[in-house]
Amino acid sequence: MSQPNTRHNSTPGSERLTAMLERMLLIRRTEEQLGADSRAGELPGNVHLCAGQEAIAVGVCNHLSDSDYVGSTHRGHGHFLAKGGSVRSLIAEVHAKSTGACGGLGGSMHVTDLSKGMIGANGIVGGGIGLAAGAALSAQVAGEGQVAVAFFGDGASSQGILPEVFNIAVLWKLPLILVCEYNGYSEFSASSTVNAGEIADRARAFGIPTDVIDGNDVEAVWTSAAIAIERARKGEGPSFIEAKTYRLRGHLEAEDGFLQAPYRSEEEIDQWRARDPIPQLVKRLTEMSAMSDADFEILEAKVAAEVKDALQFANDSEPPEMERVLSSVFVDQLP
Amino acid sequence: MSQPNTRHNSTPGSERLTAMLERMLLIRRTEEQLGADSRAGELPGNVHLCAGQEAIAVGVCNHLSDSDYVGSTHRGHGHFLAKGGSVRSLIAEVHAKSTGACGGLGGSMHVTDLSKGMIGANGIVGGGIGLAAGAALSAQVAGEGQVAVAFFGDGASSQGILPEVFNIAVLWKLPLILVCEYNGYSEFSASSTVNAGEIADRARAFGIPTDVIDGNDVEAVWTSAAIAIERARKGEGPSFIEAKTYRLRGHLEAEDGFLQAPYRSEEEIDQWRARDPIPQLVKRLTEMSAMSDADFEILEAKVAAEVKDALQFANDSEPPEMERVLSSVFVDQLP
Amino acid sequence: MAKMRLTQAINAAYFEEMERNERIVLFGEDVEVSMFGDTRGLHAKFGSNRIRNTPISESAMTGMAVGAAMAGTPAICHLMFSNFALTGFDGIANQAAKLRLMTGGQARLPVTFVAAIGAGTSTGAQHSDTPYPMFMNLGGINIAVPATPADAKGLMKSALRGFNPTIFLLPRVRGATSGEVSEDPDFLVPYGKASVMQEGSDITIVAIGSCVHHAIRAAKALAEDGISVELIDPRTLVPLDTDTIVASVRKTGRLVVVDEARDRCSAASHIAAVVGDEAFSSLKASIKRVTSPNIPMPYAPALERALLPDPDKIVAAARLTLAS
Amino acid sequence: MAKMRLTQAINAAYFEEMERNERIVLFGEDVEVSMFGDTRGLHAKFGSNRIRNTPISESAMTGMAVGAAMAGTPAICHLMFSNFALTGFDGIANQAAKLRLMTGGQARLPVTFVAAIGAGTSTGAQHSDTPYPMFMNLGGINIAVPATPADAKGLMKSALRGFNPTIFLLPRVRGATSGEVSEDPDFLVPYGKASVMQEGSDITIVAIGSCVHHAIRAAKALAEDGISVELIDPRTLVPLDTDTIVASVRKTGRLVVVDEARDRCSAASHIAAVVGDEAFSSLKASIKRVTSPNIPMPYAPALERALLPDPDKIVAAARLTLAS
Ligand SMILES: Cc1ncc(C[n+]2csc(CCOP(=O)(O)OP(=O)(O)O)c2C)c(N)n1
Ligand SMILES: Cc1ncc(C[n+]2csc(CCOP(=O)(O)OP(=O)(O)O)c2C)c(N)n1
Ligand SMILES: [Mg+2]
Ligand SMILES: [Mg+2]
Repeated sequence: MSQPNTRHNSTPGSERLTAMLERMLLIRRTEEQLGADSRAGELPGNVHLCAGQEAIAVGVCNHLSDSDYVGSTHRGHGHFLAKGGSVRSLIAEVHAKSTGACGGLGGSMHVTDLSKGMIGANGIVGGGIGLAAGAALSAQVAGEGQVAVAFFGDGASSQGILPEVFNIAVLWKLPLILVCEYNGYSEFSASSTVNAGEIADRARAFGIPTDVIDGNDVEAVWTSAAIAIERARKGEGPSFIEAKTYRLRGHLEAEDGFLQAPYRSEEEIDQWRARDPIPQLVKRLTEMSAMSDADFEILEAKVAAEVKDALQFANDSEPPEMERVLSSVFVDQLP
Repeated sequence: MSQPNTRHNSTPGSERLTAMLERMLLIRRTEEQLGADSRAGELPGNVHLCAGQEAIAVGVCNHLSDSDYVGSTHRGHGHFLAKGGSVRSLIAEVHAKSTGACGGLGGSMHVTDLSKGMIGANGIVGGGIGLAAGAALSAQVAGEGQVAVAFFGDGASSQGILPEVFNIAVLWKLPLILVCEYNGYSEFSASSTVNAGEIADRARAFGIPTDVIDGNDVEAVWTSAAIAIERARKGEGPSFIEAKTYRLRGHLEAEDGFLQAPYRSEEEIDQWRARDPIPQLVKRLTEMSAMSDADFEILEAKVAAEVKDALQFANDSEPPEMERVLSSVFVDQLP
Repeated sequence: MAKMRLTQAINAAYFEEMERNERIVLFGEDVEVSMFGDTRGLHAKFGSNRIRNTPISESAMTGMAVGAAMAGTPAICHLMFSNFALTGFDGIANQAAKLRLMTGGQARLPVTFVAAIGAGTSTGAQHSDTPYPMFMNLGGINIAVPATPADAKGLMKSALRGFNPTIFLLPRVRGATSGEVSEDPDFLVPYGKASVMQEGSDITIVAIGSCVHHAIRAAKALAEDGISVELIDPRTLVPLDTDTIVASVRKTGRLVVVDEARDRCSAASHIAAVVGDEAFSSLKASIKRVTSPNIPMPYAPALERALLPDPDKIVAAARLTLAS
Repeated sequence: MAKMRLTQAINAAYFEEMERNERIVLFGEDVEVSMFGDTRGLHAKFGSNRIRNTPISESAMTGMAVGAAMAGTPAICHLMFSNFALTGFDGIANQAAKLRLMTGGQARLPVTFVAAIGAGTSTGAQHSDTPYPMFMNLGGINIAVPATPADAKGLMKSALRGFNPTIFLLPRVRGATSGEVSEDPDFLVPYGKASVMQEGSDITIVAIGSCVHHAIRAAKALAEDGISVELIDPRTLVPLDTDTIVASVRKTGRLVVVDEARDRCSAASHIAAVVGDEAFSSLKASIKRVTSPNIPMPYAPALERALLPDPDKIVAAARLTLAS
């Protein structure tokens, strides 16, 4: 059908890997903070954490600059930070503060930083796919080699907008990279119960170059993304990456409040814990002699300080004023 | 990926072929009448004719009984008649008469006869796919071996609801036959400009048994449908048939009123005229010595009389009363 | 009678009606787990043929529910949050609301779409809408917005016994409201019959869904000042029992309509328009609407609270009306 | 000034603005052929990069238009018939209308959705809707419903120069209306400013879209009886210039609102509610709505005609109002 990605020769190298580790760790620790805040009842809304899936966001976004676009999901903290959004603005946003990325008007499901090309987390499953495809169209018309990435889940893959976008992206050769974060679940349903066949085959049917990879291996993600993004920048059209992964936390932090029974076995979770992308990457860097225990401790401390600072920043910030709401509906016009 | 249909051994046989010829002819002549009425300004709305595509509707519906379901398109006259709807009720409907299939409230794009399992033409491209899938669900729950057929165009294949239904139909093993009437055009756009890849591949990606056939050959349609319908009745799930065909008329009869230039070459139309399913079938029957010129003339005369009668019936009928409108919105309740 | 929460009442209605009519099916995303609790236990009882988790495919879900209904299988299509009804809107707006008319009355459409409405828990703009005004404008589709467990049960049971397409909306923040509910298996609440929750003579307050509870508190506050409130909950917005409302306003001469929907083309606007026309000569003051402003809902809780109707706003509107 | 039809005026607006701003793109099903004529000639002039036929994929189309706009590319998304906007509603209802607020004001959304509205040519229930009330209730999205070629051009040009999401609705049966249109490249019509088409003192008639033409004829008929009509076309429904309408009713004391949308939660209802509140003490009679009934549109032409607003119904409503 379509040609599979031929493995890219270039690999990220230890310096880049270390930088990616830092970003992944930043995502993890930030979300741990938010998870704790959520359980402590300190957050107004729900949070969907991406713990365990950080390698995908970071491995892909490492290739992007601020002028490239990322469309995200309800589980968007990782994409936000990977795309260069600041921890302060993320934590402040989820804490509903005026200094948050969206001034406290969006919340966890809507974290956005247009100055970084992060066009937003989205509360509608599948919503970000259409937006990212539109950003790819914009990039194509602008003609400056920008690309757009759509992150979406395996559950989202059953939304009709995805094949609609497959079709248009091929017809128009859009600079679009479609990244399916296959974490095996759509809310509380195992993917196999809501997805027939292989998702990658659906992309292949439209003639989209497709790669199915280990999403917990940041090098694999980085290399696959390198090929796809290069293709997009050269005007050769869309690519599809299916990254197998797992979310180590619940669908949302509040789920224990309404679940009658667990939907995942402890065994399964343990298996995936053993494949946590962060320790895996640390191990790899250690093997490469690019990181010592001491180095890692320094990194951890740096990240911890950053998160602590951001939390302090959020706590010190004011909630948004009504003024802000009214001026955030229309440009130069009252609602 | 998925197993292609293995060719069915059984063939329709000359008696059945003759019956199918009669139905095809009835569709053709009925639509010719409606086309003429449209051009003469005698119809209130637009008509989309299926001339050239009759073999698909007839070849598929020949296997169905009144308790099976058919969901159709904006181009639904053929499906309506093939499913056993009466010419009188069709012509009266399109002429907006109270005796029409829908009492003159639906019109050409909505011809429906639930007593025949024809759940309706549909003005929303893709709309009939969801409805037919729902009918298949109903059939499955009823457990009496009914099946549902969704007819839709190549243009409709780019609607997201189709892959959504592919997925659900496989997961639930619905008794659903998805029939793509690939006539090469979506309105005025050549299919290749609005469809990437092969449509059948999209169904295959979900694991749906798929058959790509000559839709102008009623025997081929009949045989392919036999296999698919048997599979559905046995509880083995959905099938996909892509029937290549061509519409010999415009997208809608009124199109010359707004087209600035032709979108199909005369040559192309001529080529397909030479493959008109009706003369092809006549030829086949003649070769089988199952039909003489005289037989055909008798058939033509019979069909002509039926159309004439139906037109007379429509002309003699009254337009609907407002009463009917108000009682046709809710059951036992005012709007 | 049994005391139960609104979601439990809906759950009881599902159980009773699915037992009564073996053809009814229910499907939706994760209805087995049941995030809201209304579908809890159904799968264990009725099995995988009648209770089905679906993929995230709202377009197919709404279309299929309608198709199943047309083919004689009453279908409950659970859409979780009402915003997702907009994601799969074709099956509701272009099919369910129109098919009976388009088929000249042939189609019976025993299909019930269920979804939660309302803001108040900082779920952000895409999970907080109250879109019944949009549904009301469709024509051809019934709309239930129960405020009490009893009405929830009775309205759901009526929907499941009828042959009309229905959108059944569950006021989210009131999902935990408790109340007495009949256990009579034939306890039904009719569509198009408003509930006069309290009779009164000075002013009529019409409130919808969760706003009914705000209005009850407002009525209490007003009563302390000797103001007698007639409180009406329409319960169904299609059909809308304007007769009861108009008759009440003919008596009181004053009306406040409370509706969590955005103001523009809201249910409140429509009720005000109808009453303003039909009870014009009885009106002693202008009709006031207590609604949400014409903007998407922000996340920050203080802002969200400030934008939504509440008892104080109702009291203020009532006083304004009574002052003129 | 040049005399042109409404669709030609929109066409001229596209040409002028796409020349002026090289970033604007336009896409939709068969926009090259242009069934309505409004996009005619654009492809020849602006080429395949900026003018694109799309597959039949309304969900992707609306979503992509919003995404393109967010990324800085003003997008015109042509949806043909407004019912198809409901097929691809998520991009409009859950994205376009909400993204600016959800992003805390970051997003500029120069996206214009174009679609035809209205019945009257027997296209049946799924091609005849006038769904602007649903769009009005969304909050966060502008709505233009021009009645004249000049307004069509000016409103389209304003939409294409602005940064707000807009739904631009083309009254179908009035696509062929002719009128004088400015050729000034900077001729713009503002959003939120109603057009007082005729001043008068006895009664105010507010009419929307194609109903403006019915109202003009009704006003003429009433003038023959010495009745002086003030005729107002809001032109945009979001923002809605209620000030102009309220001021007029304060003067005339009487109001008829004419709106082809279904009555329940219509624009007419909303305007009636606002005026009934804000101009209460000036009202000499109840506000009448001339709208379509709450049902899908039937095919048979005589029925369709009977259900739609027309000059006679407006005259009758006006007389009723004037009699009380
Ligand atoms: C249109 C829509 N339907 C349903 C939901 C409810 N919902 C939120 S997340 C989710 C599951 C998404 O699964 P997947 O795409 O695999 O992402 P994951 O949560 O696994 O990251 C669902 C059904 C929604 N937000 N939007
Ligand atoms: C949702 C929706 N979008 C657009 C249209 C307008 N439209 C009517 S028919 C058609 C083309 C359909 O092409 P295809 O599915 O191939 O069927 P064919 O006309 O070739 O039989 C389009 C775009 C519609 N009716 N519904
Ligand atoms: Mg998942
Ligand atoms: Mg076609």
